[in-house]
Amino acid sequence: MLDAARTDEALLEVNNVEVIYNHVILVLKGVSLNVRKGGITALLGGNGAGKTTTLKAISNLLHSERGEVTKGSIVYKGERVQDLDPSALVKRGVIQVMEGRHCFQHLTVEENLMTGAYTRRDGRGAVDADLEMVYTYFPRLKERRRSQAGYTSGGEQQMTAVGRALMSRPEMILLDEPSMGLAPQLVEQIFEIVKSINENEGVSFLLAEQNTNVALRYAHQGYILENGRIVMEGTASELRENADVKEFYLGVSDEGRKSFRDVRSYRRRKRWLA
Amino acid sequence: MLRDIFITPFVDMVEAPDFLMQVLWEGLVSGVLYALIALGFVLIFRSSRILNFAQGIMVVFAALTLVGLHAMGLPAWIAVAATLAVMFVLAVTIERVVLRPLVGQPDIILFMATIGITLFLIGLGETIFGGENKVMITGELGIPTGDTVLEPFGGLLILQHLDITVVLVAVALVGALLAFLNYTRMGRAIRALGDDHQAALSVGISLQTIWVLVWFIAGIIALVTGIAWGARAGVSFALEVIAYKALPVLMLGGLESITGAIVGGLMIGVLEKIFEIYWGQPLLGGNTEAWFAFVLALIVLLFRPQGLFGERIIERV
Amino acid sequence: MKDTEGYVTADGRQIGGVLMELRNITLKFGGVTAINDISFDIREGEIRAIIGPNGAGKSSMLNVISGFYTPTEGSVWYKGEQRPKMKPYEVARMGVARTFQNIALFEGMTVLDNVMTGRLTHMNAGILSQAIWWGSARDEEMENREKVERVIDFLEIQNIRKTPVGRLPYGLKKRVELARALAAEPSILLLDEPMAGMNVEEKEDMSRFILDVNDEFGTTICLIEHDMGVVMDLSDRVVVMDYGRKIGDGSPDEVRSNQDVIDAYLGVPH
Amino acid sequence: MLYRTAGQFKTSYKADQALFPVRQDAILLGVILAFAWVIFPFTASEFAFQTMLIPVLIYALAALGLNILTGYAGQLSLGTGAFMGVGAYACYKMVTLFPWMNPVVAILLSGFFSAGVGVAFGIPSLRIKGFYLAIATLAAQFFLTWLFEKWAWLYNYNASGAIQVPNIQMFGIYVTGPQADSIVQYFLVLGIVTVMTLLCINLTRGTLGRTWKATRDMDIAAELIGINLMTSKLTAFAISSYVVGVAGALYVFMWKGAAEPNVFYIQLSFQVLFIAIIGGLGSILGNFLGAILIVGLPVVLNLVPGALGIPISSAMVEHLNTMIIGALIVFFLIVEPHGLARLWALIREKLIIWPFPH
Amino acid sequence: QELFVPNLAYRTGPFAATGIPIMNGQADYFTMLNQRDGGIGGVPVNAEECETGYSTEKGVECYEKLKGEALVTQPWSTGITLQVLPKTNVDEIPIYGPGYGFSPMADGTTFKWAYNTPSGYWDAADMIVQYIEGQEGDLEGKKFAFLHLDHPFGKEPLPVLEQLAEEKGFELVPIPVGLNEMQNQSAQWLQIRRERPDYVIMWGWGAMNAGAITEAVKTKFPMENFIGVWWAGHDADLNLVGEEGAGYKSISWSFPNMDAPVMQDIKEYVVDEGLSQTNPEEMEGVFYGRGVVISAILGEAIRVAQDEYDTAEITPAQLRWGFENLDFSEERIAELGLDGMVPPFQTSCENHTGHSGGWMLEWDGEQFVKASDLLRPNVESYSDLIDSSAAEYAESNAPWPNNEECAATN
Ligand SMILES: Nc1ncnc2c1ncn2[C@@H]1O[C@H](COP(=O)(O)OP(=O)(O)OP(=O)(O)O)[C@@H](O)[C@H]1O
Ligand SMILES: Nc1ncnc2c1ncn2[C@@H]1O[C@H](COP(=O)(O)OP(=O)(O)OP(=O)(O)O)[C@@H](O)[C@H]1O
Ligand SMILES: [Mg+2]
Ligand SMILES: [Mg+2]
Repeated sequence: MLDAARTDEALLEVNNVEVIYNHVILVLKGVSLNVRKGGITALLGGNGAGKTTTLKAISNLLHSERGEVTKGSIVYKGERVQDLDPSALVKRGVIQVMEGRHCFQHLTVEENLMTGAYTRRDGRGAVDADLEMVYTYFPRLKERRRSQAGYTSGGEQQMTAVGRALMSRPEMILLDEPSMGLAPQLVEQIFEIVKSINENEGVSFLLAEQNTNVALRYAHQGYILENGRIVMEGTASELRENADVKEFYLGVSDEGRKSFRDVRSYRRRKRWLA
Repeated sequence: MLRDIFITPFVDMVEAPDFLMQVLWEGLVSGVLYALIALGFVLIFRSSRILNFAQGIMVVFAALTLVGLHAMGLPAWIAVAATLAVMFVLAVTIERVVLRPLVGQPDIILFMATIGITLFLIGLGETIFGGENKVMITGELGIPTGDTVLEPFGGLLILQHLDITVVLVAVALVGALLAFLNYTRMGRAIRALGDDHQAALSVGISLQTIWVLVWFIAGIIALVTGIAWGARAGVSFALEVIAYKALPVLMLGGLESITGAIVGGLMIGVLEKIFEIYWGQPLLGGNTEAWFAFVLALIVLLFRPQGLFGERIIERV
Repeated sequence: MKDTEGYVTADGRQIGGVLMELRNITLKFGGVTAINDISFDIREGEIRAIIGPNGAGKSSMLNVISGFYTPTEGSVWYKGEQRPKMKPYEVARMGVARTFQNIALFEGMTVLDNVMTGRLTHMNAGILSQAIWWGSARDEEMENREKVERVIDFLEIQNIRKTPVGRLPYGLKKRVELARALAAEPSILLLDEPMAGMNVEEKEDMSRFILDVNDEFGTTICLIEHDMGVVMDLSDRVVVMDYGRKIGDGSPDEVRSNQDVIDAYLGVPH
Repeated sequence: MLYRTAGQFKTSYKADQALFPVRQDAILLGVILAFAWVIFPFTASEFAFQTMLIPVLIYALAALGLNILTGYAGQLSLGTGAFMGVGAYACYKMVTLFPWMNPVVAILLSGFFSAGVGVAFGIPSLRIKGFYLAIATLAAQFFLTWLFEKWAWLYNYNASGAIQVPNIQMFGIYVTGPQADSIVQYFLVLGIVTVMTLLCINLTRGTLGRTWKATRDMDIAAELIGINLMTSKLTAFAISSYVVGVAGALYVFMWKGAAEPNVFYIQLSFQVLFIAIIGGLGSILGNFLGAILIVGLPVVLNLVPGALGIPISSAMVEHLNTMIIGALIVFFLIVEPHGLARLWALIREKLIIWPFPH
Repeated sequence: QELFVPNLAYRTGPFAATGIPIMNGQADYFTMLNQRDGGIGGVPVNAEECETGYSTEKGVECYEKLKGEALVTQPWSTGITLQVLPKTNVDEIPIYGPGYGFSPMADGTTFKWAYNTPSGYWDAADMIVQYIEGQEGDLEGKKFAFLHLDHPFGKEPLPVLEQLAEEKGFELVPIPVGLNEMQNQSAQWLQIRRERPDYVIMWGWGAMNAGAITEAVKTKFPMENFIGVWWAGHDADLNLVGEEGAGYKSISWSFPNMDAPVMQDIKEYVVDEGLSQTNPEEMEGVFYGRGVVISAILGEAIRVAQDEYDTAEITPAQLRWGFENLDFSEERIAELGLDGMVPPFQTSCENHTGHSGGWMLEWDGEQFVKASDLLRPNVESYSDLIDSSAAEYAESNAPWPNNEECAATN
């Protein structure tokens, strides 16, 4: 029934994009991926693989970090978007939830959420409704609504960041490590939320995740990124079955999940690096 | 000695209450004038954490443009409008040429950039307008001159109409700004921007628009300030040093706070006058205004590191 | 089990006596009560975990231990005696090292320098000797550099030695942070969500490091973590917090089967 | 392949922590030193000495001092001018009170006075942070310059109200005052600056340096890993002010020869801040690059129209100069916010990987 | 071949307002000479400007740049003067600081190379007090406020004023104005209002004058009792207040006389030829006229030197002699076409100032007019002061070469 929700037309196409920081550090070495309309696409990969960079390249947040897209193209709904400024992109319905809980420290949790609705023009009522929606998703936030975001806990800030993105009623959300620092059941919850939003409002997702386990359970498509290159792609189910993915990302090998106590310090090299 | 410090000054105050009132009034007026400059700083700081050192020269620049345009034969009020246009162009240029490429850089770098702008504007201004002292077109703008003389306690109290006007205008300005920041969507966006550029961008707040806006508003404030100061002592580049006077006001009031700017301005204006008149001149050889404001601000900050109305500095790990 | 001679863990490690004890800690921020009358102890050489939902007060607890927050009530006992009110740097010099939930590295410095800062508590050459780069300062520099290099090898970050940390991806930053903490050769090591934002592969590495630290240097470890797999596998004893209260304390198995804990935190029993 | 670092292996940590791990850097420095010590002095004209060589060195030293405080320890200071003043006046009082005192010794001692004052005004930094801290240094700036005006004892009550550098000999050669030769003064300045720079390099790369940088990058974390912020910040203030003070003494004794209080006004502070920032905060080399740009460039610009025979009034030249400098500051900040030093580092990185683009 | 007399001008910076008219006057005079009689003694004058913006560093830069060819140094700011002064003995280029600089420079025996003709600040102080005495008769028990820039320039006349206060028994209240407070002097004028002085004597400069005059008007201080030094007599400053400023006075050793032949010539040969940066209004002002006088004195010094050494192309050393042997007699002034623009004076080996004296000018609402006959300072009363401070200077700059030949003559 999932497939009913989504079509095969690509909403976002990234064609062999290359990103360089500070004019010298080459980070993305030609990444290509596309996000299907109404689909949930997972971008997996180890630390430093370039997930965050990829997302920032899409939402044009790179140049304030002195990084730039030197090659390739990014096409959203058939329109080349890599020269737009971020706000223009948000107006077109693409919004990013940044890694590491970027909240507005001095604004209260609620004000933070309201900034999410900055670009919306559909009246106070609608916005308040969505505010309520966010609070029902994250009751914890409702409790802390009046306190400055800077003084809330790591997880609370993470929730605020996600909630803020939902407030902009986007067509597509770029989620960077949504599960980071969240308690287990909250992780499930977040992904449930993603799922329901995706199904009910047809919002497409591109999410960079470390928690491969959950990610692959909820995603439709998956890409695996390793030091700046896409090394594997396919439907979630395909990936789940792949031996390497099992071993390196799901942590289950043929003899089932092993305890963290007896991890071998030696391990065989990944095939795709060979 | 101790007597001179702790008793004589107060005796003097009581003996000549009219004079004391005059001192307070003068202090109040200069306070307002300081506050005016500080306002320009606050707005920009709020939206971008930039301590805009160029505010001082913007004041001079605005005033000179106004006078210059009028000298070219434009009627006073048209000239004002034209000046505003110029300030707008300035705002756009600064945003485009200086701020945009520097998004997300450390505060000090942006601070530095504004000093660069200051130098540039000084050079430009002197090229265009020359260094001569100009007369502000007070009359043409219909700003009341002359004065009212009161005789409280059989003494003498002179109130310049000009000063009264300045005070009123300033009050209005502050009111408007407060409303703008606290009751508009823009207001919230401005504060958000100040906290985290990246995040602000990511929720679709457009730096460009907001920065142009605040710099333009700062330009308007600069023009008002320029007229007020110019009417007192003529318009020349020497006016640029008043920027320094704004710094202690800002720090005292809190860099982000409109209220702080006005309160800080008044406090400094009044206290430094009182100190200069009753302690500085008799005991310290005068001209204590050169440092009093800074020392005062410093003392206050020791007790409130974020200034009287500034935002608390959040320390979490 | 408040005896002083400790206990033996499932896999047969001998755990020593009480190293640090928190007695009836309460921490209030204006209205918010972050920690509400919590007591527990940490024993020589054990791996102690603190878990709990978001906003439960875990990080705050670590901050209390490392002296960043002073508890509104309650006392911290270290090596058998009550700890007077201390500045954080004094606590650190007593051998308490930590990592942070939101990475707190010195962005402007290279990995090497960052790790070296971990050793500052052990370095005390005079300014003069530093200025002329001779005598004590220089020898000191060399000794500590060697110690640091050992840590660097140990955590397998040799190749990024000279990179400014600002450029590192999240996961590596976490590792560097751990290196900095280890370099201090602490007697107790506090880890705030060391594995957040890592994939299984990296979590496995990290677990290995933690375990090795624990049994090579015998360092006592107190960690906060949301990944139950990790927590249950690594830790000897677990404290569970919720809304600032302690709702469970004991061996992983005890905790796993504790109903309150299941309701408040674990959700589906693992 | 100029900057091929590959193949230069470090076998010991000593070697790795040598001043210049990379051979080419050492060579480059050698060349620069050769120029500074041999080529310039014997080719430079009086004009060059007085308007370029000497001031550039002195300003660079002042910037170096400021950089320790602002660039390394992260404490913004706008009081440099006043602290230079303290150094200068201290030196003046010493040589006039004790005429037998060796001028160089006097100059080096005068640093301690500014260090003292610096620490005094640094104490607020334990509570006040960021731009707010600037106020403390501003208070110092304005209070001290006011004092220079008011406290006649400082300038020995002389009619001019300014300090006049007396002619002082060292080993039978005049080293200060109108009788001294520029070349003598140049070598003295160069010597002092070289030594000071060396010491500062050592300090900033050693334990103290790390303490400062940690404080700068994240003071809370620094404190939590065992750094005593008070000592860290105050040592920074002390050492920085010492260097700045010495620079101030040189400024008047080895260059200006006379000074009224207003030369130490805030404009001087900004001048030095420019240099430090344009050169690059947290870098030693930067101060010199910055000084060359901020002090040297205007002089050159002034010569250009004359040299090209462009008929343009000197006033106009001055205006254009101000504009150009302003524009340049902005320009360089945009090109590389971390200053010329970082720019050089980038070029170097490119050279190393040259001819490959990445 | 030309006579190179550069000028360290300041048409920019905070003091530009006062600088520009003077510089124009100076430049135009020499242009006029070049146009009218092809320079001096047949050699054209090159009065190139080197902009300092009143900053010492730029000043020294200019000095170093020009000292190769320059016949004279016109430093303009006290700061530059003080820095260049000691160097002159080595470089042997005369310093010409008309009506400013360092009063003890009057002592030619000590300051062999420095000239502040035609009058110094101490003369000014003395003349102002004389004038007031003329108005008031006895000064016993009177109170004078001394409003001055808080800066060496402002403090310059203090020694003389204090001495006079001693002698004549008036009370002197010094009131400093900080360089950053020039715009906003309400504190100072409040103090004046409190002190209720009979007169306010102002040593103001640049923006300070405008500030002071406007405040004076605001606080209703009787303008006719408000007297400034010659640098505080700039028409533009008074134009700010216009009518309300009527009565304000300023001592001056120069007077703008549009009818003087020299002004006519300048108009004819320079302004009408479009060779000048000035404008008619400015030309009638005090400062422009003063610029002309300054150049005229310099030109005269050159001419005197040329005659003495009968060579057209003189050296700095020869120009020095010229400065030392100026004789601005009534006739000579007339010959130069400076009628009524400068008082007669003479310099000599030991007298480098000339102590020309001056007129008290008064602002009548539109312009400055002469409000007194020629006042002459009685130099004797403070000649000791000159000698002692000169000696002190020499001593603190030891080894300092004194001008022996003049030491011989007296
Ligand atoms: N501002 C920067 N300057 C230089 N290099 C950078 C910068 N930001 C990231 N990098 C480099 O880019 C590479 C990819 O970083 P990125 O953050 O995209 O990885 P990631 O997949 O998001 O890792 P993680 O899962 O840990 O967040 C890293 O190797 C990092 O060193
Ligand atoms: N300095 C502070 N001021 C005000 N409230 C605070 C402060 N520090 C923590 N809190 C509050 O105390 C509660 C506990 O915060 P803490 O960071 O300890 O939670 P946590 O257990 O670490 O949660 P997470 O797992 O999300 O990090 C939170 O609700 C937080 O808002
Ligand atoms: Mg990432
Ligand atoms: Mg936490």
